[in-house]
Amino acid sequence: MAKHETPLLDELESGPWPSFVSDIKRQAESKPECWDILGVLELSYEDRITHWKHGGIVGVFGYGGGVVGRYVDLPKRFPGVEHFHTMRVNQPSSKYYTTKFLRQLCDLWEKHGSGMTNMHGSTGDIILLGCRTEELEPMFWDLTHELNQDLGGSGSNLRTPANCLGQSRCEWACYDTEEACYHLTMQYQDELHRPAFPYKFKFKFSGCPNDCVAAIARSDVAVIGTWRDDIQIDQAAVKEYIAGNYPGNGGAHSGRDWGKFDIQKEVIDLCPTECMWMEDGELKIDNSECTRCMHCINVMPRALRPGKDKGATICVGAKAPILDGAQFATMIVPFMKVDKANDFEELIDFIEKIWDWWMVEGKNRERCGETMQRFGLPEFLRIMGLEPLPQHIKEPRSNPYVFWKEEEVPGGWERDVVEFRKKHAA
Amino acid sequence: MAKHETPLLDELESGPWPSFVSDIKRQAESKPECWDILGVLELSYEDRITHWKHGGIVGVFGYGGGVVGRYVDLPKRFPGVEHFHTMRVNQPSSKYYTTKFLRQLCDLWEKHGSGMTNMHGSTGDIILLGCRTEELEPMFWDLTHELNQDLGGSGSNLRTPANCLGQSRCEWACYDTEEACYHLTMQYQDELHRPAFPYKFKFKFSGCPNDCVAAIARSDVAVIGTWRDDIQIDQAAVKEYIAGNYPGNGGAHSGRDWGKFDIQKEVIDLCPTECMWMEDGELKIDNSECTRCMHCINVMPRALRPGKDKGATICVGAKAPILDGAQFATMIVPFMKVDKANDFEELIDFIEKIWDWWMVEGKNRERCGETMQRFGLPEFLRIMGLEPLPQHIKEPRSNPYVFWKEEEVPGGWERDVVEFRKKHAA
Amino acid sequence: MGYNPEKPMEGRISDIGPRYYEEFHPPIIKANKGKWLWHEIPQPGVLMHKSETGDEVYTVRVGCARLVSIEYLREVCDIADKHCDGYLRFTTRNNIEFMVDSKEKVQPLLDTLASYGNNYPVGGTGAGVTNIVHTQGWVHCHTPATDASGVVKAVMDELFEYFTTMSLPAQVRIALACCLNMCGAVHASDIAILGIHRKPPMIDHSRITGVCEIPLAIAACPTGAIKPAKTEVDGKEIKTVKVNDSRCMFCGNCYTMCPAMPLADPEGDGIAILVGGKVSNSRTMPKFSKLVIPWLPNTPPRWPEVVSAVKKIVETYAADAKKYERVGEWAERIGWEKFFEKCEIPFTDKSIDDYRLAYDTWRTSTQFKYTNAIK
Amino acid sequence: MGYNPEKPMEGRISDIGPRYYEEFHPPIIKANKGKWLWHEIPQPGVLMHKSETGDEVYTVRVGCARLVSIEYLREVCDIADKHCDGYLRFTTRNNIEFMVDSKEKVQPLLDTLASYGNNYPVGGTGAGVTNIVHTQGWVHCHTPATDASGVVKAVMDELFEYFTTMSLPAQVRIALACCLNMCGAVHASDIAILGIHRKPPMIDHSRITGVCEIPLAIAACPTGAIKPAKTEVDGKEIKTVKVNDSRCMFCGNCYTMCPAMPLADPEGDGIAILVGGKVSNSRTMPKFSKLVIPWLPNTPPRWPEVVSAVKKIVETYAADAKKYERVGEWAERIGWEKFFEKCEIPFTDKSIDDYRLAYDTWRTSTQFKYTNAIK
Ligand code: SRM
Ligand code: SRM
Ligand code: SRM
Ligand code: SRM
Ligand code: SF4
Ligand code: SF4
Ligand code: SF4
Ligand code: SF4
Ligand code: SF4
Ligand code: SF4
Ligand code: SF4
Ligand code: SF4
Repeated sequence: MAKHETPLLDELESGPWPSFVSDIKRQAESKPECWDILGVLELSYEDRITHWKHGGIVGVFGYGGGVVGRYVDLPKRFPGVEHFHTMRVNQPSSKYYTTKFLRQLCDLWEKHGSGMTNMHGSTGDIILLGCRTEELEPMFWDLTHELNQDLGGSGSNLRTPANCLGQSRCEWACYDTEEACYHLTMQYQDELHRPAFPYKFKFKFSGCPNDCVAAIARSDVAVIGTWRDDIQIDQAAVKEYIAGNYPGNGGAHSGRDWGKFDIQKEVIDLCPTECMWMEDGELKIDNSECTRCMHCINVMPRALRPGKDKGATICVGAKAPILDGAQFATMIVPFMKVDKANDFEELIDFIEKIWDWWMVEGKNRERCGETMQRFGLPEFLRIMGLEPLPQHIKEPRSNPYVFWKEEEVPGGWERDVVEFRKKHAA
Repeated sequence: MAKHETPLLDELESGPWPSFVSDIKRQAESKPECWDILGVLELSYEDRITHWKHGGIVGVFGYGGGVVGRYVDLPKRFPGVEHFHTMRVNQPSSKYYTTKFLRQLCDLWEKHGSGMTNMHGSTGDIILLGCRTEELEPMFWDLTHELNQDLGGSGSNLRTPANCLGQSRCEWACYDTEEACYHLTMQYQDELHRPAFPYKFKFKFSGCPNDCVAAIARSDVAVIGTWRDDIQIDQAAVKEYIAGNYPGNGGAHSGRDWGKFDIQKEVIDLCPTECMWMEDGELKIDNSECTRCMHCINVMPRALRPGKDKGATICVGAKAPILDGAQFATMIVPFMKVDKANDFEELIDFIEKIWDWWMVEGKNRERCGETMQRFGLPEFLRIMGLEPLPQHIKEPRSNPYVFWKEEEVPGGWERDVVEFRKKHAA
Repeated sequence: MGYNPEKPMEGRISDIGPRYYEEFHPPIIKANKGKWLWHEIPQPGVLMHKSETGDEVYTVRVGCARLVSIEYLREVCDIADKHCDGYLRFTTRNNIEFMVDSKEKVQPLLDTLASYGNNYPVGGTGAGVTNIVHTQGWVHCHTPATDASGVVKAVMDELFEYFTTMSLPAQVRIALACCLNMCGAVHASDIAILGIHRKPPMIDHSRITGVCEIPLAIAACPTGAIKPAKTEVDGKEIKTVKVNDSRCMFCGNCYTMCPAMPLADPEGDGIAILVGGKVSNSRTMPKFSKLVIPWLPNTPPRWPEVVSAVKKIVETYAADAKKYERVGEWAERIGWEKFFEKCEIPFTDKSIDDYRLAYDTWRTSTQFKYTNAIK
Repeated sequence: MGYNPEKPMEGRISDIGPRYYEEFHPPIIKANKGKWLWHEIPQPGVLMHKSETGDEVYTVRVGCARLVSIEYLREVCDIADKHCDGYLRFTTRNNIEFMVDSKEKVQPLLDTLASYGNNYPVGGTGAGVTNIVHTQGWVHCHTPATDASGVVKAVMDELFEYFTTMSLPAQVRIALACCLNMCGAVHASDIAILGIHRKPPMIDHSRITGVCEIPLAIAACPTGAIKPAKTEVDGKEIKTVKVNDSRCMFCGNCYTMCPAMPLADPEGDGIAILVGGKVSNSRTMPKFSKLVIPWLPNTPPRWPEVVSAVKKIVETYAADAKKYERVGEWAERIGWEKFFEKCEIPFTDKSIDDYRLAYDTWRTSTQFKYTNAIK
């Protein structure tokens, strides 16, 4: 029976959405420390303030990441959560699981931890929530020995990479996001486990510009699938859509009567570059104007598909607002082949070039995108050995304040004012 | 005959556009000092550099503006332009003139100056180009006594206000730009002639959002005509346009065959707010969605006119790029009656409120728009006693960094950490 | 034999990374990877992907609280064992996906799910509201300005019909972060629920020595509000910091660096609502969320003010936006001034940027719509 | 009796302002002010405004060099006396407008104008190129990086056909400023010709004392490149400044404040081309001009590089833009990457903002077009 009264939390047991409160209560029956989770939370609901303290340095031998320390500020009252550290377990690509694996993981967590988890954390890890300091090593031992499974990242490390499910179950993936994510995670185990960076660094892999893992908003290096040839059109299928035989947008709007599918209104008019038109019953695309926004493909998945010459656009420097406001990742490489065949060589060289620079120049707790801002995009491109492109910007600068370099100016900057005065009396 | 060889300048005498070189040469016959203008300029064309020096303080008694000092850096070689000060003569509203006035002005300038002018300067003044120091006072005397005409502004003054010709010859003017410009110029003669500001301050008056005096780009206070009721529609005239009996855009595109006038393509589809449509032969406008961009009115001047409830939108803080980049004026007052009837009282109060603040808070050489940036728009609105409106911005802020004020937060900011620690053990 | 504290390094295994994903692919996925041709959403929460091999995979998407117990996970495994040969996956928004390899197998699976009452709501596909990406809140973090799981539960209860139907103009992606660190994509969500502090940090002089590297705390402040200072603690002078409150915008970065500078407060803390962000490149480029409601109080357990604010925005959008238009695309088309009017949100100067890059958001045009904001 | 230096204040008149505009209104204008109904442009350079009184005013617009002599002005007066009852006006872009009150009077006026050869080109109306708003340059200013009148003459000679016809998609407003002070609306023009320096200021230590308030010079620098310094001038130490050249972006603001810091230089100076600005609120909000060609050399007397660069942009625009589309609206529709390709302008990193607010211009999207820039 309940160790604490939780009148406020109990109100979260009703309603159609699954209730974490009911779940924790059920769990508490076999793992009594869960009562203290509810107890602290109930208290926070009364006080409207957190009761968790800074974590301090806890972890497992030899790793600088993977564990986030946490202590309650009322240990006497809530001994069950006195220590309540998080273990970040590196999720598999795309987060597919066998029940065998999950059950084993549950068994270990029952043995060593609170029994509560997040499936999954925002970065992508399996979050095991609530572990006592002395159980960290045993849990890690069992994880590695029995499950052949490692921890993920935290601190000023490479963070656990994540991907959209890509080719595994999506027709639009322009490269193998799962393999890329796995390969780079393995490639950088040291960077992931041992803090060597100015601050955190994140990769995310989306198979196409729909960006289902929100890479462009959340990763220092966002690898987003794209193509550079023509959108593949099946004109027969186009006719089926026009005839209304195929549901627009795969039926994603079937919950409301939006009227008959109208290719003009729903596709052609919404193309941001106005590069589509109908010509004697056929859908035409001026691919040289297309920006691969995906809209038309999204709306007519059975008629349109990405091109055949596939790869990824690499964007760099996304981050949350701290300190100067949020940043999306900036388009740096328009097209790159991302391929297991050459062990993702190009991508790896690219990433390491960034690191070589950022690890030297980046200030403490300065995200790569912030360092880019401090140096300026032109300088960053120079450092990366990339040619500046109009594609790097939304629009050219509107101020005239160009920092010319001395070598660009004939005669250089050394001038003799005395000579000048001979022609220009003061 | 020519005092200096001007082989380079001579090349600017050919070609269809009027040649200032030929003009100066002609003038030089009666005013030989003009040869030295050509001489210096020819030298600059050889050297590819200016030969004019800083002006230093020259002017007329009691005025801190209206004259821009200028000296050549080779006075021996070009004695005719040794002193070459500019006198800024305050142009009349809309720059209409009688030949009588212009001839008198020419006579005075022949007597006291170089005989060269700019009709007009970018701010709006008549620019009398090239006057010796000792001729400044006599010229000013004759200007005021014989022409009943004053100088304009320079330095950290109010600058000479300017206006589009407005109601005098334009059907779209929503208030009397000429009268407003004249009235405020007279109202602020002291501010115009005697520097009392941190930096220059400019008014410009456009009768409608077409902004033919570029007020929004160039003035600290831009008064731009607008209306707040419905666009006036003459449906009969609409039909004439559709029938092709009236030239679209007043014939402004007649130099090329753009095909028959198409109200859908040329008007309705180009309406930025998509608030127009045809309904059984009539043109409909949802005026509540209209942003008064003028496009439809511009294209069908015989069918559409601004509404009847007219006034102005007041935008504040435009400037050129020095120091932090150019600024357009920001929309501050959505609608203000601008009326001779009440002596432009509302506008005058508004302007003086800005000055009261800016003259205290503005740094040396800080334009009002820069001070606004330094204080932030919310603070500026508070100072002006204006309610913040969504119309003040293009979009809400995307960063979460709100500077809350203590009085806005229940309980204020004073807190006792000891009390806090009682509930939250460190 | 498990971990031996005596010999911690003996037989130690490290740097092995995650399990190889292929081990976890359901057979139908392994067989058709890279061969998918198209997909359809036959009903809310059910996806069908067609392969060039002719195979079809049916995916049933189920809402998940994300904060879940091992009991719950074992129950999930039971379901997957019963219907999916022991495979399942989680989505990037923390939903669960059960996959079956033929149409026949869908209904039985749905029936089983239904048999668990409210535990396994099917939905989250297409033009609707899917799971709320969220963070830790009062369940685990030390810097939150609000709770996460509780607010999410309250909001999802209210928006539930939009999870189980596809009746909105486009997908509406909602995210919650309990502080400005914004763990998640709150800065780029159709609707973002953001915990904010409104009181400057207290300084615990008696604690600061030792727990806090003063130079780092000072450097942490984006506005330079923190300065070094000295004070007396039980008789002896110590190095500490002082904060210029008027320059504080409550980001909490100092507290992240220094445990002796707590800023959480029951009255001060609350929730801001941001809208109009998006991540996808579909049609328009990605957009940041924009702050439209600067503060709502923390009112556990069900945050009624937050719930109704979010619902009002969703319903106004649902009624007014065009097909395919995301919240931000809608707001930009009608103009932000109309957004505030239609959503009946009183405009405050808090929505006017006065931080960096602020000038870019000022309206430098005579183009605007008259709304009830103009009196 | 004129000014008497002995008694400068005696009988002095001041603060009388400009003449009252009504004195200068032609009768037809005075009679119909505020009554105009509509206008038409019967032919390039000729406007007809119709009044509700039935009156019509015909305006003939004439290109003007702006830098004009009193001889020229007297000639202009002769024309106005002959045809316009002694009235005329100047436009906000420095063209001259002769007005007559009936259609019949137009042709005789045009004939007279034609009789002066090239002096009075008729045009500048509608969808064409009108006069170039410009500044002083080497004719009068001390800070220019190029000339004004000469460049304008060279460009207008080349674009003349666009002045006398209305064959462009919309009006193309060209402006020139001879330095970054940008006297005029260069920062908001369809095409802007901008004089720029590229060498940091020299410091004339022997002059600086006296002519220059050192603190003001230091404060004038937007990048903080100027620092106080000491040096020896003929044996004695004086206060002066030093410039951190690598932080200089050549704005010239220091020279404006301090004559002892000249930066003009024949090799260093030249012209940058900016495009896509607009002032009107028509359709789109006002736009800033964007830097597309960072530097072209000063090549008097006819600046062929500048002339052909401008012409190329105008002609590409003329061929590619839609009716009513201003240069900036066109560039945004096709995308700036296409603008560079179509105009055959090699893209350089100089067009990438690295000043303040720079991040806003970075492309944070996967949306872009392939152009010849991508190799
Ligand atoms: C657990 C998790 C939230 C969740 O409930 O899912 C999380 C939790 C914390 N984040 Fe985070 N972040 C988590 C994903 C993110 C993300 C999203 C992402 O990675 O895709 C972001 C935004 C993207 C980004 O990196 O910019 C994010 C941006 C931050 C920041 C701000 C970083 C910045 O550059 O602005 C901080 C502050 C810091 O690092 O000190 C932070 C700090 C924290 C800390 C460690 C609190 C702190 O100040 O030290 C939180 C620990 C909470 C706890 O007690 O467990 N967290 N954090 C997520 C990691 C789980 C996982 O490994 O899968
Ligand atoms: C004469 C004129 C250019 C012309 O050929 O038409 C002019 C000429 C000068 N301007 Fe200007 N400005 C002139 C209109 C403008 C405009 C346009 C306007 O007023 O509409 C602007 C841009 C709008 C604005 O005010 O921002 C303008 C922005 C500047 C600036 C930059 C101000 C800023 O805040 O960024 C300076 C620099 C300064 O003030 O020291 C400047 C400074 C100067 C100085 C005084 C040079 C100096 O650094 O002291 C020039 C004297 C040149 C000479 O030898 O005659 N001039 N100046 C224009 C005044 C004529 C008149 O009174 O009608
Ligand atoms: C399963 C998942 C990927 C994964 O690896 O887990 C996924 C799967 C699909 N996404 Fe996604 N998206 C998933 C997260 C996302 C995200 C990320 C996020 O929300 O955090 C985005 C970016 C959101 C944004 O823009 O803010 C995302 C933006 C899209 C879009 C673009 C929508 C738009 O018009 O902006 C599409 C295209 C469409 O729906 O027409 C899309 C389309 C799809 C398709 C149809 C792709 C396909 O052919 O299979 C998949 C089913 C869509 C559906 O459920 O209606 N997916 N999708 C993610 C499911 C999350 C969930 O549980 O609800
Ligand atoms: C005479 C003048 C006002 C004055 O007080 O001197 C004037 C007069 C007219 N303007 Fe203007 N505008 C004049 C400078 C401007 C300016 C200012 C500038 O260029 O520096 C602008 C803003 C330019 C910009 O946007 O960058 C300007 C933007 C317009 C527009 C908006 C065009 C657009 O679509 O963006 C219109 C509407 C139209 O042309 O359809 C317009 C329309 C007109 C009309 C048709 C108004 C009317 O009904 O009489 C006038 C004849 C237009 C023509 O010549 O084709 N006028 N007009 C100016 C002539 C300058 C010249 O000599 O060429
Ligand atoms: S990002 Fe593209 S490839 Fe990946 S799941 Fe989403 S739609 Fe499919
Ligand atoms: S992908 Fe986007 S830009 Fe390309 S054709 Fe389709 S809708 Fe147009
Ligand atoms: S701004 Fe408007 S009112 Fe003034 S001249 Fe131009 S179009 Fe006419
Ligand atoms: S003025 Fe502009 S916004 Fe208003 S109806 Fe006309 S075109 Fe549309
Ligand atoms: S958002 Fe803030 S409070 Fe919430 S988990 Fe992340 S860091 Fe902690
Ligand atoms: S909360 Fe942020 S702004 Fe305030 S003092 Fe701390 S770091 Fe500085
Ligand atoms: S633009 Fe510069 S150089 Fe030209 S007149 Fe103005 S201040 Fe002088
Ligand atoms: S030119 Fe401008 S940037 Fe360079 S030193 Fe002078 S003021 Fe500073």
